[in-house]
Amino acid sequence: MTTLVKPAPRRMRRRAYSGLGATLLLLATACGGGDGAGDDGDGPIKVGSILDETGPLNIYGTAMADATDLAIKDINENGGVLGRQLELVSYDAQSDNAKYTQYANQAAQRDQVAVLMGGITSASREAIRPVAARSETLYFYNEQYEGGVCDKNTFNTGVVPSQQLAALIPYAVENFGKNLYVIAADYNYGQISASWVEKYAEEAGGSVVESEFIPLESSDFGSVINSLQAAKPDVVVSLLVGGNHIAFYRQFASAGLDQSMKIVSPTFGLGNEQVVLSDEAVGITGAFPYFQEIESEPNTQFLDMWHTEYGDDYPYVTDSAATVWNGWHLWAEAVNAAGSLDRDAVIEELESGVSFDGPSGTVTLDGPSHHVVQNIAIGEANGQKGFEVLSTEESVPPAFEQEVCDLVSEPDTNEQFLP
Amino acid sequence: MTGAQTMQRQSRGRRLADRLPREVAYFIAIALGALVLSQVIPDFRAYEWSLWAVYGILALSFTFVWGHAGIFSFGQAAFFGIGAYAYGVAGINLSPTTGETLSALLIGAAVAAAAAGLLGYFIFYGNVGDVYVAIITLAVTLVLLTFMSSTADPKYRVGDAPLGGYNGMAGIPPIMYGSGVALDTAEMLIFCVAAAAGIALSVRILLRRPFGRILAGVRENELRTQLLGYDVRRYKLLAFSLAGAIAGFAGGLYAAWGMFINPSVFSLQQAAMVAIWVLVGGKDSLLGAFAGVAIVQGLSSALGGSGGSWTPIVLGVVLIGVVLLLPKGVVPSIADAVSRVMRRKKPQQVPTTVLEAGQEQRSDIDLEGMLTARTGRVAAQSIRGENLTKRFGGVHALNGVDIDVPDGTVRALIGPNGAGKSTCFNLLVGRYAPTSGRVYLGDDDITKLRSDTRARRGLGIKMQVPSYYHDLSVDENMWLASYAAVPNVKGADEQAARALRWIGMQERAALPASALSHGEHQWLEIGMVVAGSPSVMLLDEPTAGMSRDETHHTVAMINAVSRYSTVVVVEHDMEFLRDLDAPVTMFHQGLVFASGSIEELRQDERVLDTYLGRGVSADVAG
Amino acid sequence: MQLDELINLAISLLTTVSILVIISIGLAVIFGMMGVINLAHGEFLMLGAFFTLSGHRAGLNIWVAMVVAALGVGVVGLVVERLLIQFLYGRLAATMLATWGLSLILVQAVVLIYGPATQGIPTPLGSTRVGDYSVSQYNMVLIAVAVALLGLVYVVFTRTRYGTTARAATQLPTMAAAVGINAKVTNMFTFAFGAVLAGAAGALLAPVAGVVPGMGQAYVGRAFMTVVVGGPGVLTGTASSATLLGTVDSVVSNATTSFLGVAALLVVAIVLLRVLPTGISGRTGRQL
Amino acid sequence: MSEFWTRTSVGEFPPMLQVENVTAGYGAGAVLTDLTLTVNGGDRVAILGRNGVGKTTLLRCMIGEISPRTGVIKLGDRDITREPAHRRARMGIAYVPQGRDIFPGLSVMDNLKVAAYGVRHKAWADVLTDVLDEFPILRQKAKLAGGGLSGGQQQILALGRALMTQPKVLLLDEPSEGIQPSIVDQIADHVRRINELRGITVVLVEQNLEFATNIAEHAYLMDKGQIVRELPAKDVLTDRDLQHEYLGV
Repeated sequence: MTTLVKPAPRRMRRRAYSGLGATLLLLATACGGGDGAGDDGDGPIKVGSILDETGPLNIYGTAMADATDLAIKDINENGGVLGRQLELVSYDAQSDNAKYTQYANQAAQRDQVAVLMGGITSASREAIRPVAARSETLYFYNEQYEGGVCDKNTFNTGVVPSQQLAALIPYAVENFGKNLYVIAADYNYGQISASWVEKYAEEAGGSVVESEFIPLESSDFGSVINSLQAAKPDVVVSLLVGGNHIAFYRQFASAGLDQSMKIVSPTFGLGNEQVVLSDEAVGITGAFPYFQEIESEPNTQFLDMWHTEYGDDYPYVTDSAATVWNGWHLWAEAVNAAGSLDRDAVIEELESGVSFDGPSGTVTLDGPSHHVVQNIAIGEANGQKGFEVLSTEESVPPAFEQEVCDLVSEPDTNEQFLP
Repeated sequence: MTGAQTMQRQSRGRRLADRLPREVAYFIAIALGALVLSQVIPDFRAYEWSLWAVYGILALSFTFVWGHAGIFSFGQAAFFGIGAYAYGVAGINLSPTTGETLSALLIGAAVAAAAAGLLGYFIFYGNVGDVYVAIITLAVTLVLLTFMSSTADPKYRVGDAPLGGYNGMAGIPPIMYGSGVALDTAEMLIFCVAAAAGIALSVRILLRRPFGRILAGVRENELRTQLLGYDVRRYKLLAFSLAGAIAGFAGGLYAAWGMFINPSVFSLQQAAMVAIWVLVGGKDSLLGAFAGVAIVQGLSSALGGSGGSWTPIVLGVVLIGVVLLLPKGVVPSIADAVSRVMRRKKPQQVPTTVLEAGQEQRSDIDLEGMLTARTGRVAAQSIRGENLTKRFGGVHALNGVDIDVPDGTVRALIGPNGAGKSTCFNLLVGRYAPTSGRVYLGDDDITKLRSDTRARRGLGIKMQVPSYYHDLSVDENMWLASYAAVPNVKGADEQAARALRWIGMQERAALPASALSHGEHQWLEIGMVVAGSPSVMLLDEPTAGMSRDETHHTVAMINAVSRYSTVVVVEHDMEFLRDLDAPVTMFHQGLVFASGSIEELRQDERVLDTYLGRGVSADVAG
Repeated sequence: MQLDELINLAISLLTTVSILVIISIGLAVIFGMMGVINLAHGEFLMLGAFFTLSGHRAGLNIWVAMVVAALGVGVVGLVVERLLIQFLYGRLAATMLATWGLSLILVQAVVLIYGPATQGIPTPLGSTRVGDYSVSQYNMVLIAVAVALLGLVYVVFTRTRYGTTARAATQLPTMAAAVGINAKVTNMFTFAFGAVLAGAAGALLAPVAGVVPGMGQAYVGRAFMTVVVGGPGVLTGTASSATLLGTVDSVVSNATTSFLGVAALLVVAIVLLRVLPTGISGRTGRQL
Repeated sequence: MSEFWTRTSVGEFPPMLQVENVTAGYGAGAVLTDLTLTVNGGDRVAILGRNGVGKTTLLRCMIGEISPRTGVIKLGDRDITREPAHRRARMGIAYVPQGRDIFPGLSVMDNLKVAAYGVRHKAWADVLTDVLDEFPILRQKAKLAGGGLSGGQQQILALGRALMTQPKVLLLDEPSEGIQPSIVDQIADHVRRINELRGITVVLVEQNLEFATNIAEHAYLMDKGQIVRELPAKDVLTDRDLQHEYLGV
């Protein structure tokens, strides 16, 4: 970068030049550090993570970032990958989607990370994907989402509706009643999930009486409460997202509706809603691969490690955190099995069905769809900042993704399939 | 080819040589620089700097609309976003068949310009106040955020392009020239830098053109510009739309750069970010826009990798620090400091005796040429007010005044404070609408015309409160007045030069008008009215603050002008009125109280009574 | 339509209007009295919610915690005015940018202190049955408080020494100085009073909304819309525009969906601004 | 110099308001150039001159609305050149501006009270009673908005408001402008009474000579930003040349 540092002109005749000089100097300084490290040799392997650690989305992002740090630490303590240590380069996208493009580029091109993980909302995933694809950097999206992404370069370890809602909705129809009322965040996740709810409700013999979409920034649910009282459904399916939407549960309880209808939700808990609401949340039912309360050896170890690292008063370890954990370990296993960091080799290994025994049970990559086969548990908020796990179904496949997406035979597919 | 034609050709060639190469040379230099740069820096840098160039264009649009047109628009981010979405929609739909996206880029700019034009129409033709311009543009930006975020349902699509709601629009094609092959990272940097340079240099040229100079006038003094005969609303709307087009172009480039766009471009953060860049870089300089982007983005990306949670705090502190401590912007402040060190400022020598300088040359000035420049002939018109009444709330400022000044005559208005003289002027010139009554210029009823239209019909005014362009040069003040009458650069230059000589200020042409003395301001304004080639001149207290000698000269100037134009003058100075020796109309309590020559009025005890106070005549007689 | 349904709808409508009044009255005071556009308004509101949370956790009675929180935000406002705003009067763009910088700092400071997660306070009071419907009693409190806040603003600006001097200083600053009014002091109190009102809004919303550092953003858009549509009249503007926008939002939301409700609100706001460029109270020229 | 002037300028009445070598103006131009003026305690003086000679600018300098570029302004022995406007009001300078500047949105009562609030008088209730006794009309109109009064009533209110600050000096800018003749007389009476009963120094800027001489005992003539003559007020009325020369008639 030294080419840019010109000797300052001896005489600056115009003010503009001095401004320009200052700018150039600054640019030159900015270029100083951190040129691409390359992935050869025995040094540490750079890996990248982009999450929202600040801004409104950090209600999800903080736990995911904690899980990322812990996963890297765990992998390194167990000998690293290919005998080399991992070096994490992490970026905070500040809940600003525009930053994802920028940081994905920095991570892929400047830091030349071996794998890039991150993104919380679907919007951030969509921002990362083209950048990762262009720079041929393998990408993992580790968060529950609306499903259907089919892209050779992307692996989705989060739970999808064909696992989560496929379990939750029939459970609700069977146990709580046939009339469902859907309240969804008004963006892609909510819209797409709402149509899944409709599908699974019909298959289970129930029906959706009404679907209502709430802007993400809205926290006034007055009209929703009214509509609910008029419609009198048996079950309210909440596909609400983010800090503002927590107001719904509170206004619901405050209007006394928790006496007459049940809430089921595939998102409740990801942002620690049950911790915040406590009493007002009792009985809200969700379905996730992971609840902190799951009793298994890997989970006990996982929680031990977590609490040693972050303290015993950590509010609750969310499903998102476990998903991030799984993502890193799946990748590490695949690299070790492939014996190389080469992207195509790693993809091939991942597609061969890598499997990992994580805190939520065994997680196996489904090669053609780039999604995971995993357990699904149903849990009910217990009013003590946690859930009671009611039942668990093992090895649930991502049925829809398997149906529409086959990247082994059609590697050039790159789209998001919708129901 | 005749000799004259050859000369014309040559002189045009020379003018071209004077003007073009500088910008063209800059452009070529910058583009070459980008070319070299793109070969030596790693791809991620090229990729990042492409974005800076794009953001720089966006910042530039704000510099233009705020720093040069004086409109504080929070909406540049909105037009940026609109351009980006339009590029996305057009690119997705068109590029499969055309194999290029340059047309989509232009469509992006055009759609953004149209959006800006529509919004600008509501704002500027609805006479929305300055504070509200900022809030409305901000509110519209936030409205678009909500709106675009709510298009998640797959049914919201334009052709093949789903809008995508909160997640945004994916699959946007990158820049392609026509072969269907996308630019690589290095080429993209060259393209973005060249586009930025092209736009910045074009704006630079535009600002030197009459449009840009008039914009400076609008920014400095809207009322004066209006009264010179420029339709201020139109210029503001044009500037606003142009800024929208520039922002929209940047938006299209942004979408092409990231191949992705989502509604966060409409967020408060993005809207404020634009202002921050410009604030840091300095709002007057075009280069500042790019410097601001480089500094802020450089800082932000340096912090973003490692600083983590402190980033917003650092940004906030920087922002507040700049606003409080370096209100001119970081780069201009540094540049100032540098230039202070580099060269000591010599106080400029100001010639002190304008009067004499003017006197010598005034005799051979083509006053007739100056005052016939607008229409090409002597065109003095009559001005007539019929039963003019004006109420402000409960106050009757004017109570049915009839005034008729025949063409080519001079009329003086006198009367105690609050008698309605200035209100009368304001009604004649169209600053206020009369409560009742009509105004005629020549034979035309102009009661309903806006003040700039009246000015274009030849009505010139010097108001009581000095109204000129403080921060523009004396020369530029005069030029703006001249161009309103002679709308071509050459003619206006000549007209301005004549007017400057006439008021004896050619020596001070380059000074900022604010550096003139009180009396000189009066002459400058009188000169500006004359340069506007009026058929009727209204002069409100033209000699306030002048010495005796200066007053005498002013009378001589007015008398000279009155051969070609009708003149109405409000003045209190008796000596002035005696010198002027024109018919006098006296106002009192919103009515015409008396008319006649100054000597007649001075003999009229009733006039003295009202002027000095009731009952004075008895004392005087006694 | 059944009577109980009607009553329920009416309460819902009044609640929406009341929330608009509550979130925008502080902004309206600062804008109407000082011409300052406070982009950190949302963050003042957020601080009010967090202070209430702290007070509640410290064992204060919830209502006491709310009052203390509002006053606490007032103190913050006072400090902000002294350190920042007082240097920027009359510089519209500068105040907007500086308050925006402030909002960045406040959000992140709260993240660092309280952590990023959504927190909450249980909604006090229970619900009342109206025929087939049950209505949250807290909504009734919100309606009452909105009216009370309007009343408070009226009393403060007409019956108190500060309020009278503040209005005088707004109407004719030079003349106010000539009768001995120190505009710096009244401005300081006006800003602090606006901050108290913003803090009160946050405190009141804390039990019904999620308390998160970014919560200000959710309200500030609608607050601005209300103030713009209302115009410079602090009371008449806020009350009329909140009623209009709230009614449109509530009626359309209840008849269709929340999205259309928001859309209708925006359309009405823009159409209204075309007709009345200085807002509803702009024509009457009233200050309160 | 007249007898009257020598009598009042010596000894028993010390200078109340002094303006020494003041140059001031707006922007780059100077409206007042090296102006000097002394007003003694208890005086009633008028400053006369054509439009635009700087009379109002002089008053604005005195109240602190604009600060002089050079020169000193003193109240009593105290240098107040750098004091902000509101502090000067609290020190005893009251101002009735041209156009009166009644706070339009405040009630008549609040217009009065606000002046007392401004100068922090604790016992303002007594002053209020006193002012309302002086101007009974204000008591009748107490609840009306200040902007709703007629011109003459507003002038009375402006006087009352000025008295609420319990001033030492009262500055009046064109109090007769736009007011009916009968009220003009009343106002002149009020101003004289204020001066005589309360000992408040009165400085009057006026174009209406008859009104000015009705109030003031002494006159200063202003031209081109300077005081050019001082003379007993009654002399102004009889001197036609002087009127033509300096007053523009």
